[in-house]
Amino acid sequence: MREQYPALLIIVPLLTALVIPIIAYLVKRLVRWIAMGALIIANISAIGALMHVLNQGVWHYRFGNWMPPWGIEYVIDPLSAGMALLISFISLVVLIYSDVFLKEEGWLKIGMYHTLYLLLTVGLLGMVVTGDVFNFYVFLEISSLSAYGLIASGGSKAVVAAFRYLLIGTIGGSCYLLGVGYLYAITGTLNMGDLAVRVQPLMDSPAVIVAVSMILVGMGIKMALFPMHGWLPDSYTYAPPHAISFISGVMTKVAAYAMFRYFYFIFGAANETIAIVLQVIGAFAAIGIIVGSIMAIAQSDFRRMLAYSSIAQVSYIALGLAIGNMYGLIGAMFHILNHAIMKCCLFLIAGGIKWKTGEYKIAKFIEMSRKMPKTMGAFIIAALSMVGIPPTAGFFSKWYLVLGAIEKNMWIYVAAIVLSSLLNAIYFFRIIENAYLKKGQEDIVPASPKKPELPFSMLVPIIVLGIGILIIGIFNEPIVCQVMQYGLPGGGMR
Amino acid sequence: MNVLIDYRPLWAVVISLVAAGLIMLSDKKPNLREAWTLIAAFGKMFIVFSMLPAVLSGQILVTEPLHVAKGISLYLKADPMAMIFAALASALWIVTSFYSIGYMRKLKEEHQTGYFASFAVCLAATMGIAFAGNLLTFFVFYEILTIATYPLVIHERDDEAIKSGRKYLAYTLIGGQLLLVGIIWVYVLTGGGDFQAGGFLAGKGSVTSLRIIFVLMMIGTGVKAAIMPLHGWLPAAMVAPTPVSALLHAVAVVKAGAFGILRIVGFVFGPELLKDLGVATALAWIAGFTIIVSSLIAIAQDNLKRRLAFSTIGQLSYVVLGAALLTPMGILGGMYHIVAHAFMKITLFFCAGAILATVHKHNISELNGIGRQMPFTMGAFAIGSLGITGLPFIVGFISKYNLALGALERGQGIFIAVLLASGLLSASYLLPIVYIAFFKKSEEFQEYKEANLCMLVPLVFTAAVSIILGIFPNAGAHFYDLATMAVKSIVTGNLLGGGW
Amino acid sequence: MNRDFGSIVLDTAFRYLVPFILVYGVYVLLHGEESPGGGFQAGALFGIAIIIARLVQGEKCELNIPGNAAVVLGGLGTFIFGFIGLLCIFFGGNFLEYGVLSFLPEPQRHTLGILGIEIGVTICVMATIITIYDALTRREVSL
Amino acid sequence: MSKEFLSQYLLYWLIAVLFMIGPIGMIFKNNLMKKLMAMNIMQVAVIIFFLALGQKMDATLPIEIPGLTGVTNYINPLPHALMLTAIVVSLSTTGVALALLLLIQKKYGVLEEDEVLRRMDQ
Amino acid sequence: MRKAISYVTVAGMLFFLFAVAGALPQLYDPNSPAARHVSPRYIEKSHEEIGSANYVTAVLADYRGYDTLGETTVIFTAGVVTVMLLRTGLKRKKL
Repeated sequence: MREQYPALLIIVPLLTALVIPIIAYLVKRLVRWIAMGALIIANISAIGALMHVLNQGVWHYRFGNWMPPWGIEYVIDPLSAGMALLISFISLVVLIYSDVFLKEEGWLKIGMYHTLYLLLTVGLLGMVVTGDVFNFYVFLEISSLSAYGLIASGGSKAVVAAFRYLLIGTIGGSCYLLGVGYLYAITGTLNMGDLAVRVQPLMDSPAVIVAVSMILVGMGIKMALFPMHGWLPDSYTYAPPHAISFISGVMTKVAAYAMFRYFYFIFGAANETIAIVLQVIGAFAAIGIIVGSIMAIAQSDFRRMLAYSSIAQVSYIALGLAIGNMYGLIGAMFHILNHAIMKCCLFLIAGGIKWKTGEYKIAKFIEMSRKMPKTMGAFIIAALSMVGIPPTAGFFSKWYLVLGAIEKNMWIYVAAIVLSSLLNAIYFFRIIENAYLKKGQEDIVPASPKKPELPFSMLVPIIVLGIGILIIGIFNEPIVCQVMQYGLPGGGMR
Repeated sequence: MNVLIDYRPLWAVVISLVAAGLIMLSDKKPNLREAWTLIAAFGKMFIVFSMLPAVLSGQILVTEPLHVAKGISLYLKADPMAMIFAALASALWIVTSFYSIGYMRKLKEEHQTGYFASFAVCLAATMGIAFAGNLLTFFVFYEILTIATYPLVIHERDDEAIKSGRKYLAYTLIGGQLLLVGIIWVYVLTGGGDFQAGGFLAGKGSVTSLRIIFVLMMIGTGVKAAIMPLHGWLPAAMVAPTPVSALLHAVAVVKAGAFGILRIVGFVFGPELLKDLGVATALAWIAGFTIIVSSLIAIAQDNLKRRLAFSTIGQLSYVVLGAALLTPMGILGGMYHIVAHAFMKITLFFCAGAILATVHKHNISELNGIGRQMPFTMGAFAIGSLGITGLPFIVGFISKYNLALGALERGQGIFIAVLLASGLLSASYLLPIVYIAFFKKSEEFQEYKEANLCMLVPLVFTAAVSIILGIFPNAGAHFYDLATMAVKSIVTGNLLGGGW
Repeated sequence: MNRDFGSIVLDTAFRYLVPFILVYGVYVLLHGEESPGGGFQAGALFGIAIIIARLVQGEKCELNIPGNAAVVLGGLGTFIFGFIGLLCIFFGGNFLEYGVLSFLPEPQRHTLGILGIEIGVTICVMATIITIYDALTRREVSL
Repeated sequence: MSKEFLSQYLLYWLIAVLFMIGPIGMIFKNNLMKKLMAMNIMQVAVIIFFLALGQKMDATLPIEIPGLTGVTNYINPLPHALMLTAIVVSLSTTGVALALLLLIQKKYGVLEEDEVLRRMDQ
Repeated sequence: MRKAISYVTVAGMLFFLFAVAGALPQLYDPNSPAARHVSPRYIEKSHEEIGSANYVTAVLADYRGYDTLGETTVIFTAGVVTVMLLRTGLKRKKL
């Protein structure tokens, strides 16, 4: 089976998702464990694939054993394997967390939720490992549709948010597909590797410019790049907490990763057109960082604040792409990892606070540190990481980004990053002040071993991710030098 | 050559981090909690002082336990200059721990667990700053220190504390970001940031960019060192409990800034390059300005801790001035002044805290006749005050003398005038307190007695040390020798600090 | 199918139309390799046949797949597809590599494999069409 | 109008117009249902675009006719296969969107976007 | 203001798409890249490799069978979403 890791990575969660309805109909309790098992297998496959790739170089997996330009292939390099591992890991963590929210529901709800959840995971996994531009679209739609469903299950406000997301998201998908169409029209191929070769002599063609801008719009909408971010705040605010933790954690990042793939592996950043487009992305990202941070300060709802902060943080990734030298790209890729874990952790905490106290308003977080000391401890780590205080992970992505920006003399980007960390500090320390310093009226019963602050299944994911932030920060060098670097363009991958 | 691979610098950092964890775990048991603090404090001092003979014999202990970023390792290096700061901080931590325990128990403060844990993290960060062997390591610990100090500043949890906490964070975080930009710029220019005696930036970039880097770094470290336009957070941070102020002012935070300035001047740019760039003169003028103005402001303060705070601002600028003079004697004076000021100022703050904890008075005008009831406390205060004014045979004199020599070496006699004026001014804001305490009559404090032993012993001890160091500058930890070695290494550009 | 449907028109339409639709669906499914057609089209036809039955006879019609079963069936249909792919892995090939399915006669392996997945697609599409129809036409949407 | 004009521009222009209906509808229409329809038209435009790419002069359907060989005799089957998928995606999106619309209609009673948003904030 | 930006953007994109049409291959061109690069193999080889006379089916179910799996999953996803939204209800207990 070892040779089949890339297929198993996708197929096992997919097939599990397909049989979950019937399992839910028969034995409701089993669903959660089966989904967990599938995700564990996906994790193992991702680790196996990563090891294999690190030892033996890029791995091409051909579906149906057809040669690439004709059939579909998966291309697994250290970056995509790492992304797959990240997605399946966060998926597993959030699945463990979601138990409490679903316990009381009927079989239909539990079955459908887990099915959609696994399908979302499958879609995102498929997007990162695929080597075919159309196959990418298919998985994009799988992930989008399941995300619409998951978001909409959060209540009647969430339905409106999900509908707007659906409209905008489908426009993004159509733009992407039109871009693929233009590329197909002038090159006649859909395979990414083949496309990269065949598109190079045509880079001056206006059709390529259309394709580039269409793909930019498509991926920009999916990753909520600054002027195309309108769908994000509402969706993140009203979606159910267990679903949004996963969606916020990885979904925008996968689109950012895809953008990286397109601009650096297919079109090639050395080209003049692409360089200009990257500058445009950089400008949008710099504005997005500032606007997102300022909007986050203005919010009184914790989730909405996190949503706007997501816009700012995703722009960091785009900024890294726009910087485009080795350090910039390392920063972008490292920030994908960091932000996935930080934001997931923060949304899990938001869900935990909601579960415990029923509040999302920041003003009501008074004395939270005594009600939920462990959760707030994790919150502090995540918040410091968002601000970029060493030795948390967030600092090091900032470090690489600024290193790259200074190396290329892009001082505006440096200013944007620095300013943004200060703005982040404002809105995160406001919560810390509320939770730790302000005194409330009523007496609070502090958590004790007998009556824990949160159920075990919620607390463990939060703490695991919180510690993960520290570990990634302290041991970022192996991740960067032994995994990411080989995946960068010209990174010396065998 | 005499570079040794040795893990002791790392252990010195780690021990108090471990202690912080243990303190958090023993939340409910105060005795156990404070036992951890003391064990860690003594352990840390033991580790640091065990490195002293090796360093004094001209060896440098280095360790690179892991890589913190691509191509950059966590580089800890015990060279003479690091040893000055590390020995100082570890020695004073013990004193401060005893004092904090006494103070906290006396006032029955809340949140003591968080207090002691933050304290331990602060000390770990201070060790890290002291032993940092490259810019990134320095910055990592510098920011940890910033964050770990925040819970101490806001310890009281009231509105004023929150306000000062905000102010503190605003200043230090902005400073930290600018420092970060400067540091990254250095990495981009040189591809490495390992501290090197005599500097490593010469010829590595255009004059303009080097000047901007210098300004960025000086702002970044100057915020902590409270150079004049950047000093606003320090008086505000006076809302913290007195042991914290003592720590902030005498041991860790501001000294980390001053130490950073010395590191950057001596080991990143190097005096020769700075002379060419011509930016150090501006820094010297700012330092001189700070010395005079802060003293003038201090005279107007009635709150004892605020007055001491402005005094700190002035005294710290001595260090900055020493660095900015760029002459061997100047740097030596600045370096030694870190030690000197630490012992004198911690004495003064301990006294202020003892007064606060015993008679609950904040203001100087309310202290009439207190010296009769608390003779040891006020005696120690008098010694500290006289030291600050620069009286011979107290430790402050040695550094001032060296600074003056440095100014002469540089041919800028004006700074001698500044030093003299500052001495007079500090006499005029500190000695009246002593006068009020001993010679004004008041019946107010009849029923009060001397502060409790936990507080009294530390402050008498530090006062005694101030005198001992004033007479034998090399007593104990060989601070003067270490400083001389460090300066020698900077001047000769010899990484190993000369063959002493 | 021997119940009255209410009116002669509906009765006739149902009785004569639905069998033809079903047969045509089977034809489209089986003949997909040689002429236009395939799983999707067949699935759509089957689904329409059942929807017509629903329209004519209401919820309790005889040719019916209830909503809950339809969801399960949709999953199983896709599962057949995926399982055939997985079978190829068990037989030592890559995913969906029909050539390795050694229990099938050699020349028709690909054809039969395609037929297998088309059946899966058919079931899935049929079930999903019914599911969506069923969900959309439910009266008691709970909010 | 020359033949060249027709083959080179006209269809592409029509596709462009159809495609831009999506964003236009999204921006200028207030009714959610109309937005959905605009979105559908946009997807159809992409489908037509792909199918247009697959056409060849003087070629027949991509189903083998015994005796007729040669690449130029059959139109390109790949876009057709792709567009089957795209059609299904479009269908699924529409299905989900309709379900959401149904819920919105049930909950808020209207499908005008500003009205829905107004009632949402209440 | 917002409307004006939208008008300009839409008009700009439309103009852009119009202008670029000339760069695309001619319609019905048997020598266009799309017709010459990948697809000839499907037409030439699918009979012997797969045994299917319908090239579209061959591409759909065999050469690119994995896409079809994805597409089936998409439609299944849509079914699940509708069921989840309309059948299980949105009423959630106060957590």
